[in-house]
Amino acid sequence: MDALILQVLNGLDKGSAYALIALGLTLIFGTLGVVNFAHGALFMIGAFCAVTVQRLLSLSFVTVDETQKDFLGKPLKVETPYVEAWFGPEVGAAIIDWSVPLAIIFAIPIMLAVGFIMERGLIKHFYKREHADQILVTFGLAIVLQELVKHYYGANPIPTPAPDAFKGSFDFGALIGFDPNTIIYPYWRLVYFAFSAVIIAGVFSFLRFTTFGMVVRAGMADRETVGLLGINIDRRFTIMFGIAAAVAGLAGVMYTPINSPNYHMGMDFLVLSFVVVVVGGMGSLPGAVLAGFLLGILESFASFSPIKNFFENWLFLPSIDQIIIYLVAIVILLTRPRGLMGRKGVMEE
Amino acid sequence: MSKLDVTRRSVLKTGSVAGAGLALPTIFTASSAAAYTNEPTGGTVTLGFNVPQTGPYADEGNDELLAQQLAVDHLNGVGDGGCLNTFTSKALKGNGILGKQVEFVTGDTQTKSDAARASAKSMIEKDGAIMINGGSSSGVAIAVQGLCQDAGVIFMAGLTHSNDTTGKDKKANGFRHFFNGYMSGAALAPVLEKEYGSDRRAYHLTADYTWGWTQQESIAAATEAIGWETVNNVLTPLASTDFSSYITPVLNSGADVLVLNHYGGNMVNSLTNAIQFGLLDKLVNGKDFKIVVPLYSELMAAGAGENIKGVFGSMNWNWQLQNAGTAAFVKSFGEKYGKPPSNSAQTCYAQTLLYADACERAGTFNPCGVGEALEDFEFDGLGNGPTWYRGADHQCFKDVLVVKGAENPTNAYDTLEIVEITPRAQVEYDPEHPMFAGGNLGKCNPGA
Amino acid sequence: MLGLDRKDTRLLIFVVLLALCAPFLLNPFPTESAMAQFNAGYPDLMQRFAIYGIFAIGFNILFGLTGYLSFGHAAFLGVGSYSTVWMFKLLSYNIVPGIILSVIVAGLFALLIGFISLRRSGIYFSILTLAFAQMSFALAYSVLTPITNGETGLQVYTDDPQYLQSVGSPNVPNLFGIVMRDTYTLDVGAWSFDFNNGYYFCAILMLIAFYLSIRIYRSPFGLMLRAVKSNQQRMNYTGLSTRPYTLAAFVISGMYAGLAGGLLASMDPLAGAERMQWTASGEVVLMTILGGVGTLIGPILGAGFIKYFENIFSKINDATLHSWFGFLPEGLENAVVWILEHFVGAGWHLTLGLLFMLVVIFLPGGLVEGGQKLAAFVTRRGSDKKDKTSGSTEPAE
Amino acid sequence: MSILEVKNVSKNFGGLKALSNVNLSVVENTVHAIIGPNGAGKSTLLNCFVGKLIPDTGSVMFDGQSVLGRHPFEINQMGISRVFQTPEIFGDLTVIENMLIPIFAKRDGSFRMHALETVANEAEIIEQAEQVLEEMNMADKLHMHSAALSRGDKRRLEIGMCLSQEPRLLLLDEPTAGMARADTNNTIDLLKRIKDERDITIAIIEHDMHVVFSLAERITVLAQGTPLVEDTPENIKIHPKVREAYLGESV
Repeated sequence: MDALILQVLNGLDKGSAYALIALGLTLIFGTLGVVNFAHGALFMIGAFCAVTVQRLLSLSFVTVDETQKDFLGKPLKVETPYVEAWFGPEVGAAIIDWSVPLAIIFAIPIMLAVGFIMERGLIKHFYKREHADQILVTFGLAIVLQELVKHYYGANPIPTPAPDAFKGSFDFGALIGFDPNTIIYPYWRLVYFAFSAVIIAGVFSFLRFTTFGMVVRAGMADRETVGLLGINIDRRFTIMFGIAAAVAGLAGVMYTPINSPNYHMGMDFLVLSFVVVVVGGMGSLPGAVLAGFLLGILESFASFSPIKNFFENWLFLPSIDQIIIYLVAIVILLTRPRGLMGRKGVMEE
Repeated sequence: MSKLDVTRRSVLKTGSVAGAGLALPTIFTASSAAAYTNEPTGGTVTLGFNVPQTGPYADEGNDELLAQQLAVDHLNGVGDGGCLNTFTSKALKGNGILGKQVEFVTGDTQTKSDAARASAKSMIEKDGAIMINGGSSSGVAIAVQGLCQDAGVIFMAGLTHSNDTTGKDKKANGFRHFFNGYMSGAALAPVLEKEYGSDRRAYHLTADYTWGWTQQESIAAATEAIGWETVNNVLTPLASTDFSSYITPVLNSGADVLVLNHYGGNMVNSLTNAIQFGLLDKLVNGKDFKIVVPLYSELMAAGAGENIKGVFGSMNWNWQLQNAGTAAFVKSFGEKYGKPPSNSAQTCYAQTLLYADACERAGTFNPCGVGEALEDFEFDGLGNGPTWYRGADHQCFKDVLVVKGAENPTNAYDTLEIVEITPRAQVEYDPEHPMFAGGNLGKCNPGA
Repeated sequence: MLGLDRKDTRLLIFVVLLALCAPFLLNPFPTESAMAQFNAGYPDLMQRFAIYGIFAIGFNILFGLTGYLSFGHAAFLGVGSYSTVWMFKLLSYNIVPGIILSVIVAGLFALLIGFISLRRSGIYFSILTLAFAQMSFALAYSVLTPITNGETGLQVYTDDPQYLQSVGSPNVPNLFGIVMRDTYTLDVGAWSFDFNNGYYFCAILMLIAFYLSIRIYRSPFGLMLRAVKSNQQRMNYTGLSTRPYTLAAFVISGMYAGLAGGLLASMDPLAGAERMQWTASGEVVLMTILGGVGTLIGPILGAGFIKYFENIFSKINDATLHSWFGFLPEGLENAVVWILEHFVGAGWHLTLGLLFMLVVIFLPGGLVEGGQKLAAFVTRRGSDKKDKTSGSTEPAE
Repeated sequence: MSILEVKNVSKNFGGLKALSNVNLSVVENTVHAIIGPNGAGKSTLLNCFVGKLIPDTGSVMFDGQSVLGRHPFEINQMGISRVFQTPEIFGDLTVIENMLIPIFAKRDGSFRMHALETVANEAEIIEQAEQVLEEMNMADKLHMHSAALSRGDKRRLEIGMCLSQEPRLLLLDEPTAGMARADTNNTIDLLKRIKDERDITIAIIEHDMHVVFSLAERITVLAQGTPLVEDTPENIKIHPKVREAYLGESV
């Protein structure tokens, strides 16, 4: 039982990442009708915002320490971060330690700007073009973005740890009445889950309770009519694109302590996110979130060895964890033609 | 940019020399008069460096490339000569190979067998490369080794750790300087016994493909030999990025050691996840929980950051080794590129020199002659201590390093510290050992 | 000729000439010149041009005509390769059984996947095909290793049975004794041209594949496929059943992919699982869009374009760049090299990404449209008085 | 004799009764109009004829055979062609290509793998297509992209495509909806000519009374999913129930 609860928690975590990316994809698709293959790259750029903040905060000046030698036997160059020099070693170290949360502040304007520039500079010219063209141009953009990141940050993963305060794990089992030490869960993963929930709730309430959101939702349903009402729907859609970029970016920032970011992490998520979006139903925001969590949890369960062994020994399906997401996607799409919550007539041609 | 001037000059010079000779790539040509594939007829000889330049191992590949360029400089008598000064074989004079200026071409393996074979073929067919060197995965190494066997050129594998490379997939034209899964197990087991005792229960997470399986098999065998019990072995998909759902069952399995048979990004993520779940803070069966990463690389250590503190693993070579060859190589590399070389860089550097040396000693570029010169060749001075290229399977035998993540690294480069240098005798095995059986070197193929 | 009208015959002859003269056309620079780096006329790459041309032509029969965007076609390429290598292992190095089997197996595989996936359309179809292909890849890489040899890739070992391999016949892939990898090199002055058996075998099959695709485009069947893309509702109410048409197109394009896979293995007897990965499926989509969806020659151009960049640009390193710009003053040379090295060698992906964007932004119809614009520009410059009726709508060209 | 026989057809959508107990009989070689206010169930009924919907109860017989449970393409092959409210044509194809498709469908059935034949060699079929287009006054637009046609031309093309199959029953769903008066009159003339020149039965759903009374020989009035009355146009015009329920002041 405790093991199952752990897998649910794991699944919720995986699901949060899927859901956040899928949410952004669906926003862009639903509002603009654009299939955005560069969305994974936005997630990746978010993660590298965290890396950049970490680097900026640890910008150092160099002093030569004659007493120590470097690997070539020359006097060691000691790097001291400016923040440590300015605020004293302890405060300075604490600031660097908090670079990932601090990166959120930094990432929001950056991601909004990236979103605006992308939409105004490129995507808007592709509203009326075929989906195939949209795929090609956004895929090209994704490659360009990721190669630029690779050029400046290398291909190797870059460790971006969580602040010390969130390191380690806590006894979740004891909290809900299990024996101590049965359900241990890392703090940062709980933070990630909570953060995702807040973002998702934020996006939904923004769309539901603000006039802006109402106009956008109306525009998603019927763009022309809204345009006829004299509302500048284009500008709102630009802002929506920025928001979708920011959601993906924030998901990336917060993900960095879970797995060290690398330049191709966006592509790793992209395909799965598309599966999530489609399983959820094209154009359905709740569908995207639901499918994200559903697939995350199913994937976790499939990776759980007793279940894995069961599939191998009784259903002759070894390595079910390799294919579970795709298998589920196939089953859902065959039983529910438009995914879990898809609308009719969207992207069926 | 000064580092490049040398190469450029050599290229320019050779361009004018070769103009007259027309060193044409006539590989696979039935009607060719050449005695072997890509026989150099002009004043130059071309080596092919096939490394990942795109994809997750691009940094690893870049490091290999830098080392190979350095080796070419040293062969051509440019720079400080590096290991030419410490190498026990004195055949190389710093005047190229067999008097021919050394040139090189590069290709991108993308860490995919198909792409690696395509770029190797292009170097052989188009650029007239006489040997192929480098690479960063066993799948690629085996694929390219097979190609070179067919094409009739020498292949020096880069980073490849699978037993199969010199086991069931060994080829007469292929040589491996790197160590393998069996040797990792043989080197690690005694150290693990000394550090953690002989009463341990190990839980394996294994990348679900050939390399992962052979390493797991090797490590499990070696640790069981010292009395450890293998509690479970769970295969993880190559594409996994989040290993949490594989890590959490470890907590309640009764195991007190986690063995991560992962490489590259897989290992960085699985180790990071294991630390997040506080595995190292646990006390199981009255013992501190431990994690072992059988195969380490500097880039993996850098990617995992402080998570590797105190985690044991093995390596082929490390720049912190204290011997003359290492000192000479680290000095050359460090002064040219401003950082210490990685163990895959050292492998590719040493292989380039070894190849050149074998040509000199054989007096020909003919792969059969070169192969003969390399077989059962014993030497020292390239950084690994006394080394033996076994003729029976073309596997290289030398000391293996057991390392662990440094507790207090002082800079970005000493994240790993050497725990023990396992002597060569301890990691040797019979060529017909069951983990390596089934292959056949075949006969050397000179191509034409 | 051959049941084609004048215009199609001209196109076919053009492609035949391109294919036959490829060793000359692709090696325009003298072997020792600095520009030789851009020569693409070596056997391996020429073979790839032809093989990926077949793959893309077949993909275009599905995507260009019916509009169904499959994201899993690499799976058929993969099973084609595996079938062929298995034939090498079991029978002999003669490529004929392998290639026939690769087409059949890929066709059957496509029939199965198509039968299920074609129950849905649009992006739902795309994701279904993607899911099947990714499952195939994941399984081939790990669980199915006994059949696929996993990570390492399936290859022929000396202890394989090879029941039909006779003593005298070559121990490498051959066509009744004609060895695929044999090359005749013609040296003309400073130039050298490679004539490779394997390339010409691939080229002939590519030409047949191309000819068949023209016939399909011009056939009532092709008309029906275009009708599927245009309006399925009208199709149904006109007494036509769309499913068999789309399934037939899917299977045909799967067989093309299988043929391409079989040829890949015949030129180089190793089949790796990466061939089935989604990136490989994406690649053929990109080739088709880049060349021009629904055009006859577009996919061949797109395939050539992408393979050229992959194989030529990735091999240019900074030493090569320095050798090109060595004539410039030192500082300027370094600056030029510094800029260019972003785009070549390890940076070839960047160039490819930028080109995708540029092509789709400025040439919405792909390279074919680029060619048409260029041709129109040239003819307009040449003779202004020519009548304008030639620009009338010619579908699928 | 009747070619289309509808008996006791009912259809519910959720709780909504779209059709209840519809009985209807279309006599061969007549023009039969089905009229009724919005939501009366006209389109639902039509969809039951062509296989798009399956009624909950009742039967629909075409020429003595049930159409229920058959796919639209099978029903078309039985001899029923349908013209849609908004013209459904192959917009990506040229006019002549549009016209070829139904003729191929008529000759070759619902599927044929004629991948290695050539359209250009099918002289007979092309001639037939050109003839129909001639009849539709569209001979000058053979090679136009059909998406670029005017709405009236699209409608004529669609009707032509249906006629080219020589159907026994032609279903028209508001064929003049959204048309200007002149176009409407052209369409009426066209349909009249078709009716006079061919052995064909036409069932038409229409709002426009002008169209209905110009063409129909029999009229069924549908209200709230049930046939109110069925009679000749003359009688319908003066039928009190109809005037009350539907026609109101419009006549």
